[in-house]
Amino acid sequence: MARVVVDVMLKPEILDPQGQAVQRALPRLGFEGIADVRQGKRFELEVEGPVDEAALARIHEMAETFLANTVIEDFTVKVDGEAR
Amino acid sequence: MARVVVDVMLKPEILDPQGQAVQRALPRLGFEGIADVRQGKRFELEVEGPVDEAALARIHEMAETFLANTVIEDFTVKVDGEAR
Amino acid sequence: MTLDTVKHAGETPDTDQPWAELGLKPDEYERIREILGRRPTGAELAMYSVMWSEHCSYKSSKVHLRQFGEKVPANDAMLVGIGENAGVVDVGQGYAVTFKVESHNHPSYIEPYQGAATGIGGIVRDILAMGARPVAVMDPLRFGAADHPDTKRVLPGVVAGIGGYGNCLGLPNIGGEVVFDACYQGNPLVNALCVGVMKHEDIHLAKASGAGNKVILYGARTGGDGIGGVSVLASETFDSTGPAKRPAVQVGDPFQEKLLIECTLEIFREDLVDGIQDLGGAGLSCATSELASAGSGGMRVELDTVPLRDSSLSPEEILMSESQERMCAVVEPGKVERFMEICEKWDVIATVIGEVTDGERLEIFWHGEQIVDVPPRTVAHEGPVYERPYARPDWQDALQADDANKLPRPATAEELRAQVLKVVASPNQASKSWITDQYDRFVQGNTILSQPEDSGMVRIDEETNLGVAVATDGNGRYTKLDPYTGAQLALAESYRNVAASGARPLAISNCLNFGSPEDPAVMWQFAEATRGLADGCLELGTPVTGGNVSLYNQTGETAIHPTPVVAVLGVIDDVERRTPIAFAEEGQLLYLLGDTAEELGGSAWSQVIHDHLGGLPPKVDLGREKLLGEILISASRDGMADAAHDLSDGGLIQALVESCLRGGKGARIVVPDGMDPFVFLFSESAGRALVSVPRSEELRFTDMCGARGLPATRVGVVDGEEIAIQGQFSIPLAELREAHEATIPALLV
Amino acid sequence: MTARVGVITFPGTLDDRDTQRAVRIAGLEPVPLWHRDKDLQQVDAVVLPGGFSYGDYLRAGAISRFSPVMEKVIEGAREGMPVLGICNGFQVLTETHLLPGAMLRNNHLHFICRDQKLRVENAETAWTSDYEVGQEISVPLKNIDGRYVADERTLDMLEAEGRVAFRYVDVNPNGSLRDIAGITNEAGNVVGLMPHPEHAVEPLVGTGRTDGLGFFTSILKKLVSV
Ligand SMILES: Nc1ncnc2c1ncn2[C@@H]1O[C@H](COP(=O)(O)OP(=O)(O)O)[C@@H](O)[C@H]1O
Ligand SMILES: [Mg+2]
Repeated sequence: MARVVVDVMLKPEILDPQGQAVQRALPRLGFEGIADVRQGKRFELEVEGPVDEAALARIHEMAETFLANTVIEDFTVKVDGEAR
Repeated sequence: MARVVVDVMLKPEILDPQGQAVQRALPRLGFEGIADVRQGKRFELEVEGPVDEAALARIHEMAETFLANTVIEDFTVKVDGEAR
Repeated sequence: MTLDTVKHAGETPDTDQPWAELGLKPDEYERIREILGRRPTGAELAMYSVMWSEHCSYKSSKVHLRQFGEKVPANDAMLVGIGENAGVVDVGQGYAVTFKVESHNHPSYIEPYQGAATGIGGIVRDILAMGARPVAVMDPLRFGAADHPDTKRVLPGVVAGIGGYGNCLGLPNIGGEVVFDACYQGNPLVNALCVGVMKHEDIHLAKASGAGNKVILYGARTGGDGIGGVSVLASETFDSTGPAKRPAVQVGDPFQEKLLIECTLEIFREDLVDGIQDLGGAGLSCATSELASAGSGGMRVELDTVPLRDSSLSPEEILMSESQERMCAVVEPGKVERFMEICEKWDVIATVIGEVTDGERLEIFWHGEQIVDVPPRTVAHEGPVYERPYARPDWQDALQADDANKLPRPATAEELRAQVLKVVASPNQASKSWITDQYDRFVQGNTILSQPEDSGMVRIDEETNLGVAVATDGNGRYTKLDPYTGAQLALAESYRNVAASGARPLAISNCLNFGSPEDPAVMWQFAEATRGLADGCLELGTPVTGGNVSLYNQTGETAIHPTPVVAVLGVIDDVERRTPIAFAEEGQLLYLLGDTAEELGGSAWSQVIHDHLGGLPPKVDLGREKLLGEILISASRDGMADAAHDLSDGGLIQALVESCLRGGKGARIVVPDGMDPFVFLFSESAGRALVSVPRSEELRFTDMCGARGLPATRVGVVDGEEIAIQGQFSIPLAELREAHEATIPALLV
Repeated sequence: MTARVGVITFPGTLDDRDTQRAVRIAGLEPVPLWHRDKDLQQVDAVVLPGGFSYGDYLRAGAISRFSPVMEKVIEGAREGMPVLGICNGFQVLTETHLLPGAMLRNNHLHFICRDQKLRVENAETAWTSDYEVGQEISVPLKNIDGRYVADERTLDMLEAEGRVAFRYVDVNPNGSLRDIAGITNEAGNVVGLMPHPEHAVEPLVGTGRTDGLGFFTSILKKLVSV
């Protein structure tokens, strides 16, 4: 079985309160030098059968219609090699 | 500025109801053949200055003490190349 | 691109401008040119276009809404009326209460979670801007057919968004509505209400005065989200292509808003602001022009000082951005330092962006050059006003002639029993606890009543037990059948709900959800409904203190049912005297107050059993509603009733089932002589309530009703583990509970 | 003279005023503490109230645990000062590792607000001595990250040492392992639980029960008798 990873991030122009909260906390914890933090979601999908173009196209569609709301989010799909 | 990505996933033995909910919904939406889904967090950090070993070590520490709760979560740190 | 300055605009009168894309009509653009004596700059055009949009200017509805100000009942409780961020009423003991209901319909369809969340955020800031601590929220909601696949997307997202935002702010959710109807399929209605409490002397207004006073923007940074949101999302139908090159949906940050609330309340406590305004639709355009317009003098703003989240924003975009969680305050120079300290304490970013001038213009500068020079009133308060044509639709007669009273009725007691179960299990009549359990109803520790009670009630003074109650109601089916009566029925029901809890109704807020005002049939519905509501308020003695209009709720040619949602606020001197809906005391007597006629038009029964909408809605008698209210309030105050539940959709049987399930006790019911059991159970005649009276109080109670001329019929007794309708059927509580509670979870999980 | 109980307000804390009220009703003196405070103003005990501190962003309680005031709380707790964490406060206590385990999203993924029945499993902590072991109480529960998890070894240890303080009865509202609603540290001075006793102290509001008052009367007795 292969693993496909879908990363979903808020579009750059959309407010990311979570990322901001993390970034604001960092200096207090003694971590300097991080100019920006964005927080998103990572989906790890275990795919049965071959991860061919057709499968990736389907996962792409799934990401577009379900995993992400493209009004506010961008996503990327990538094959992660063999699942552990 | 370079981007470093920290992925945080629940440990395999911890129940992930969010991933499960996604997986359960897939067949209803017409997506078959996904054996498992896990949902985690992705942090994109924009790092000022060089991403050398020292910087990565600091980010590793940040992930371990703050971005992840290692009682329940695993994490990985990787450099994502130049930030856009 | 060169900056479009005021000077440049004067020199280039013939430059083409995208006024049409921004939603302006040719004559509106002409009027702007007339006002300014030149073409507007890009920034001015942006401001006028958002402020003159339907959503901000009320240009189609204004002529009708005027009645709320003209037909004002004698009521000295009103401290601040229509026109401010929210109305304010005096509830005694030096307390003032402000409340308002608003819509966030279209954004919630596009992005259910964030759309609904920012709907709560927006109304809470309105209440805060009046000087009040927000103390509760409510959420009247309407979705498409319960079994439609898209409802599975929209409803859970909306509910999670309302909960996610409201829970995080620490505001108890004390009530609302959930209605399903295919007419809302592409146009769910997400209305949100907030109640706030303050002392009289804390009331604040949105006005800028005192030359030299500073204008401070505080809260979140301004980003590129929600630009064009106002004009595109709230005013136009979806298929029209708007100017939104940036996303028109905003993401809310409830944590930031919580800080904003606490920070603002601390600023009020130290009396540091002269005028204050929240930033909602139309962002800075709205806040600056409204503050300046309502005050004396002008205002000068340096736009470069606005803290940005995205440095690539143009000045036009900064003016239009609807980034959430921002407020604008006018502060005397001597108080600025302390103001800033408090903001710092709460980690809230605050920036002086300008000052009040002794001129008459709103002037905005960018990189040292002037890009806006306008009379603020022309932006904020003197927008276009339309007398849209309206006409009673030609189908109205046929609809009313399709009489629901003639529908086939159950032939046997067994069939009647089956229909009872079917109605109480139908999505609109079923328990909504799957939804309302996702809302915190306990936070702040003052919740006296919350869902599924008739009204939400909170204590506002711990020493004296003074409290307020709020209920919201609307019935699109009734209103479709007869808009004038439908609006009055919504008012009557909401009024009745407040009174049934033991509180004295004081004031009204409303949210008018309709289709396109460009359709004369819709405009007629709107005109009739506002007339009905205004007349009703006059008769009941409860002024309208504010509200909101949401138009263009339609898909193609098809509008939603006209859906005025009416919120009634009441006061109760001692919350210990509140009346819950639960029938909990075995042996108590059940009295039906009011008259039951054969009225099935628009009823739950006609919808569930026959999928039918036709005939006339129940008749309204507001004099009777008032009398009923007085009786319910007296019964509560003098301890004559232990429980009361108003009758509305679903009729007597629905109220009975809810009260029995809530109390965990059954009832034995006798059908009054000469009454048809079916009509008795399912008719939706208005002006009725079911009351549980202790035997020791029976005489006193019936004497009171008799003396005041309110029909009171003894219909049964609280008893046992089932609802038994004598001579007809009985249903065990367990079976009723299963039917009533299983429906919604089954639809959504 | 009665005892002084500090109630901490983090940015985003919601139930601080409610907790102060509960403390007052029990006859104690509430002392508001601010997250930036560097000392505890000589309070005798501390409550970390519910809410969404820092919006619960990242993880519930994750950011608050680094507040200046928490250093003093951790110090005090180690020296035996009674500390109670309610809901978000419990989450902060697990993030600081004053209590073991972690809190995760409810198994049904929804916020849940309900009147929750609990069984008292340990009536010897600083905050539970007014209850009896096996006693069932009802208090409001309201959270979205209320699922208690820990590894098997930790769970076994908690059980063996009697450190499960409260268990959910009838309904496990969030998938917490072994129905755990609240736990205590070894010494019994630090207690954390998800349900909200401070919302069950007056007959008039909320669910109309006063089952939660015992937390505050327990601490009153403890502090005033020493
Ligand atoms: N979306 C909601 N949010 C909060 N409370 C709700 C919601 N929907 C319904 N309720 C509550 O459920 C109860 C029953 O609602 P409903 O049947 O519409 O009341 P009524 O018919 O008496 O106006 C009321 O207490 C109402 O406030
Ligand atoms: Mg009611």
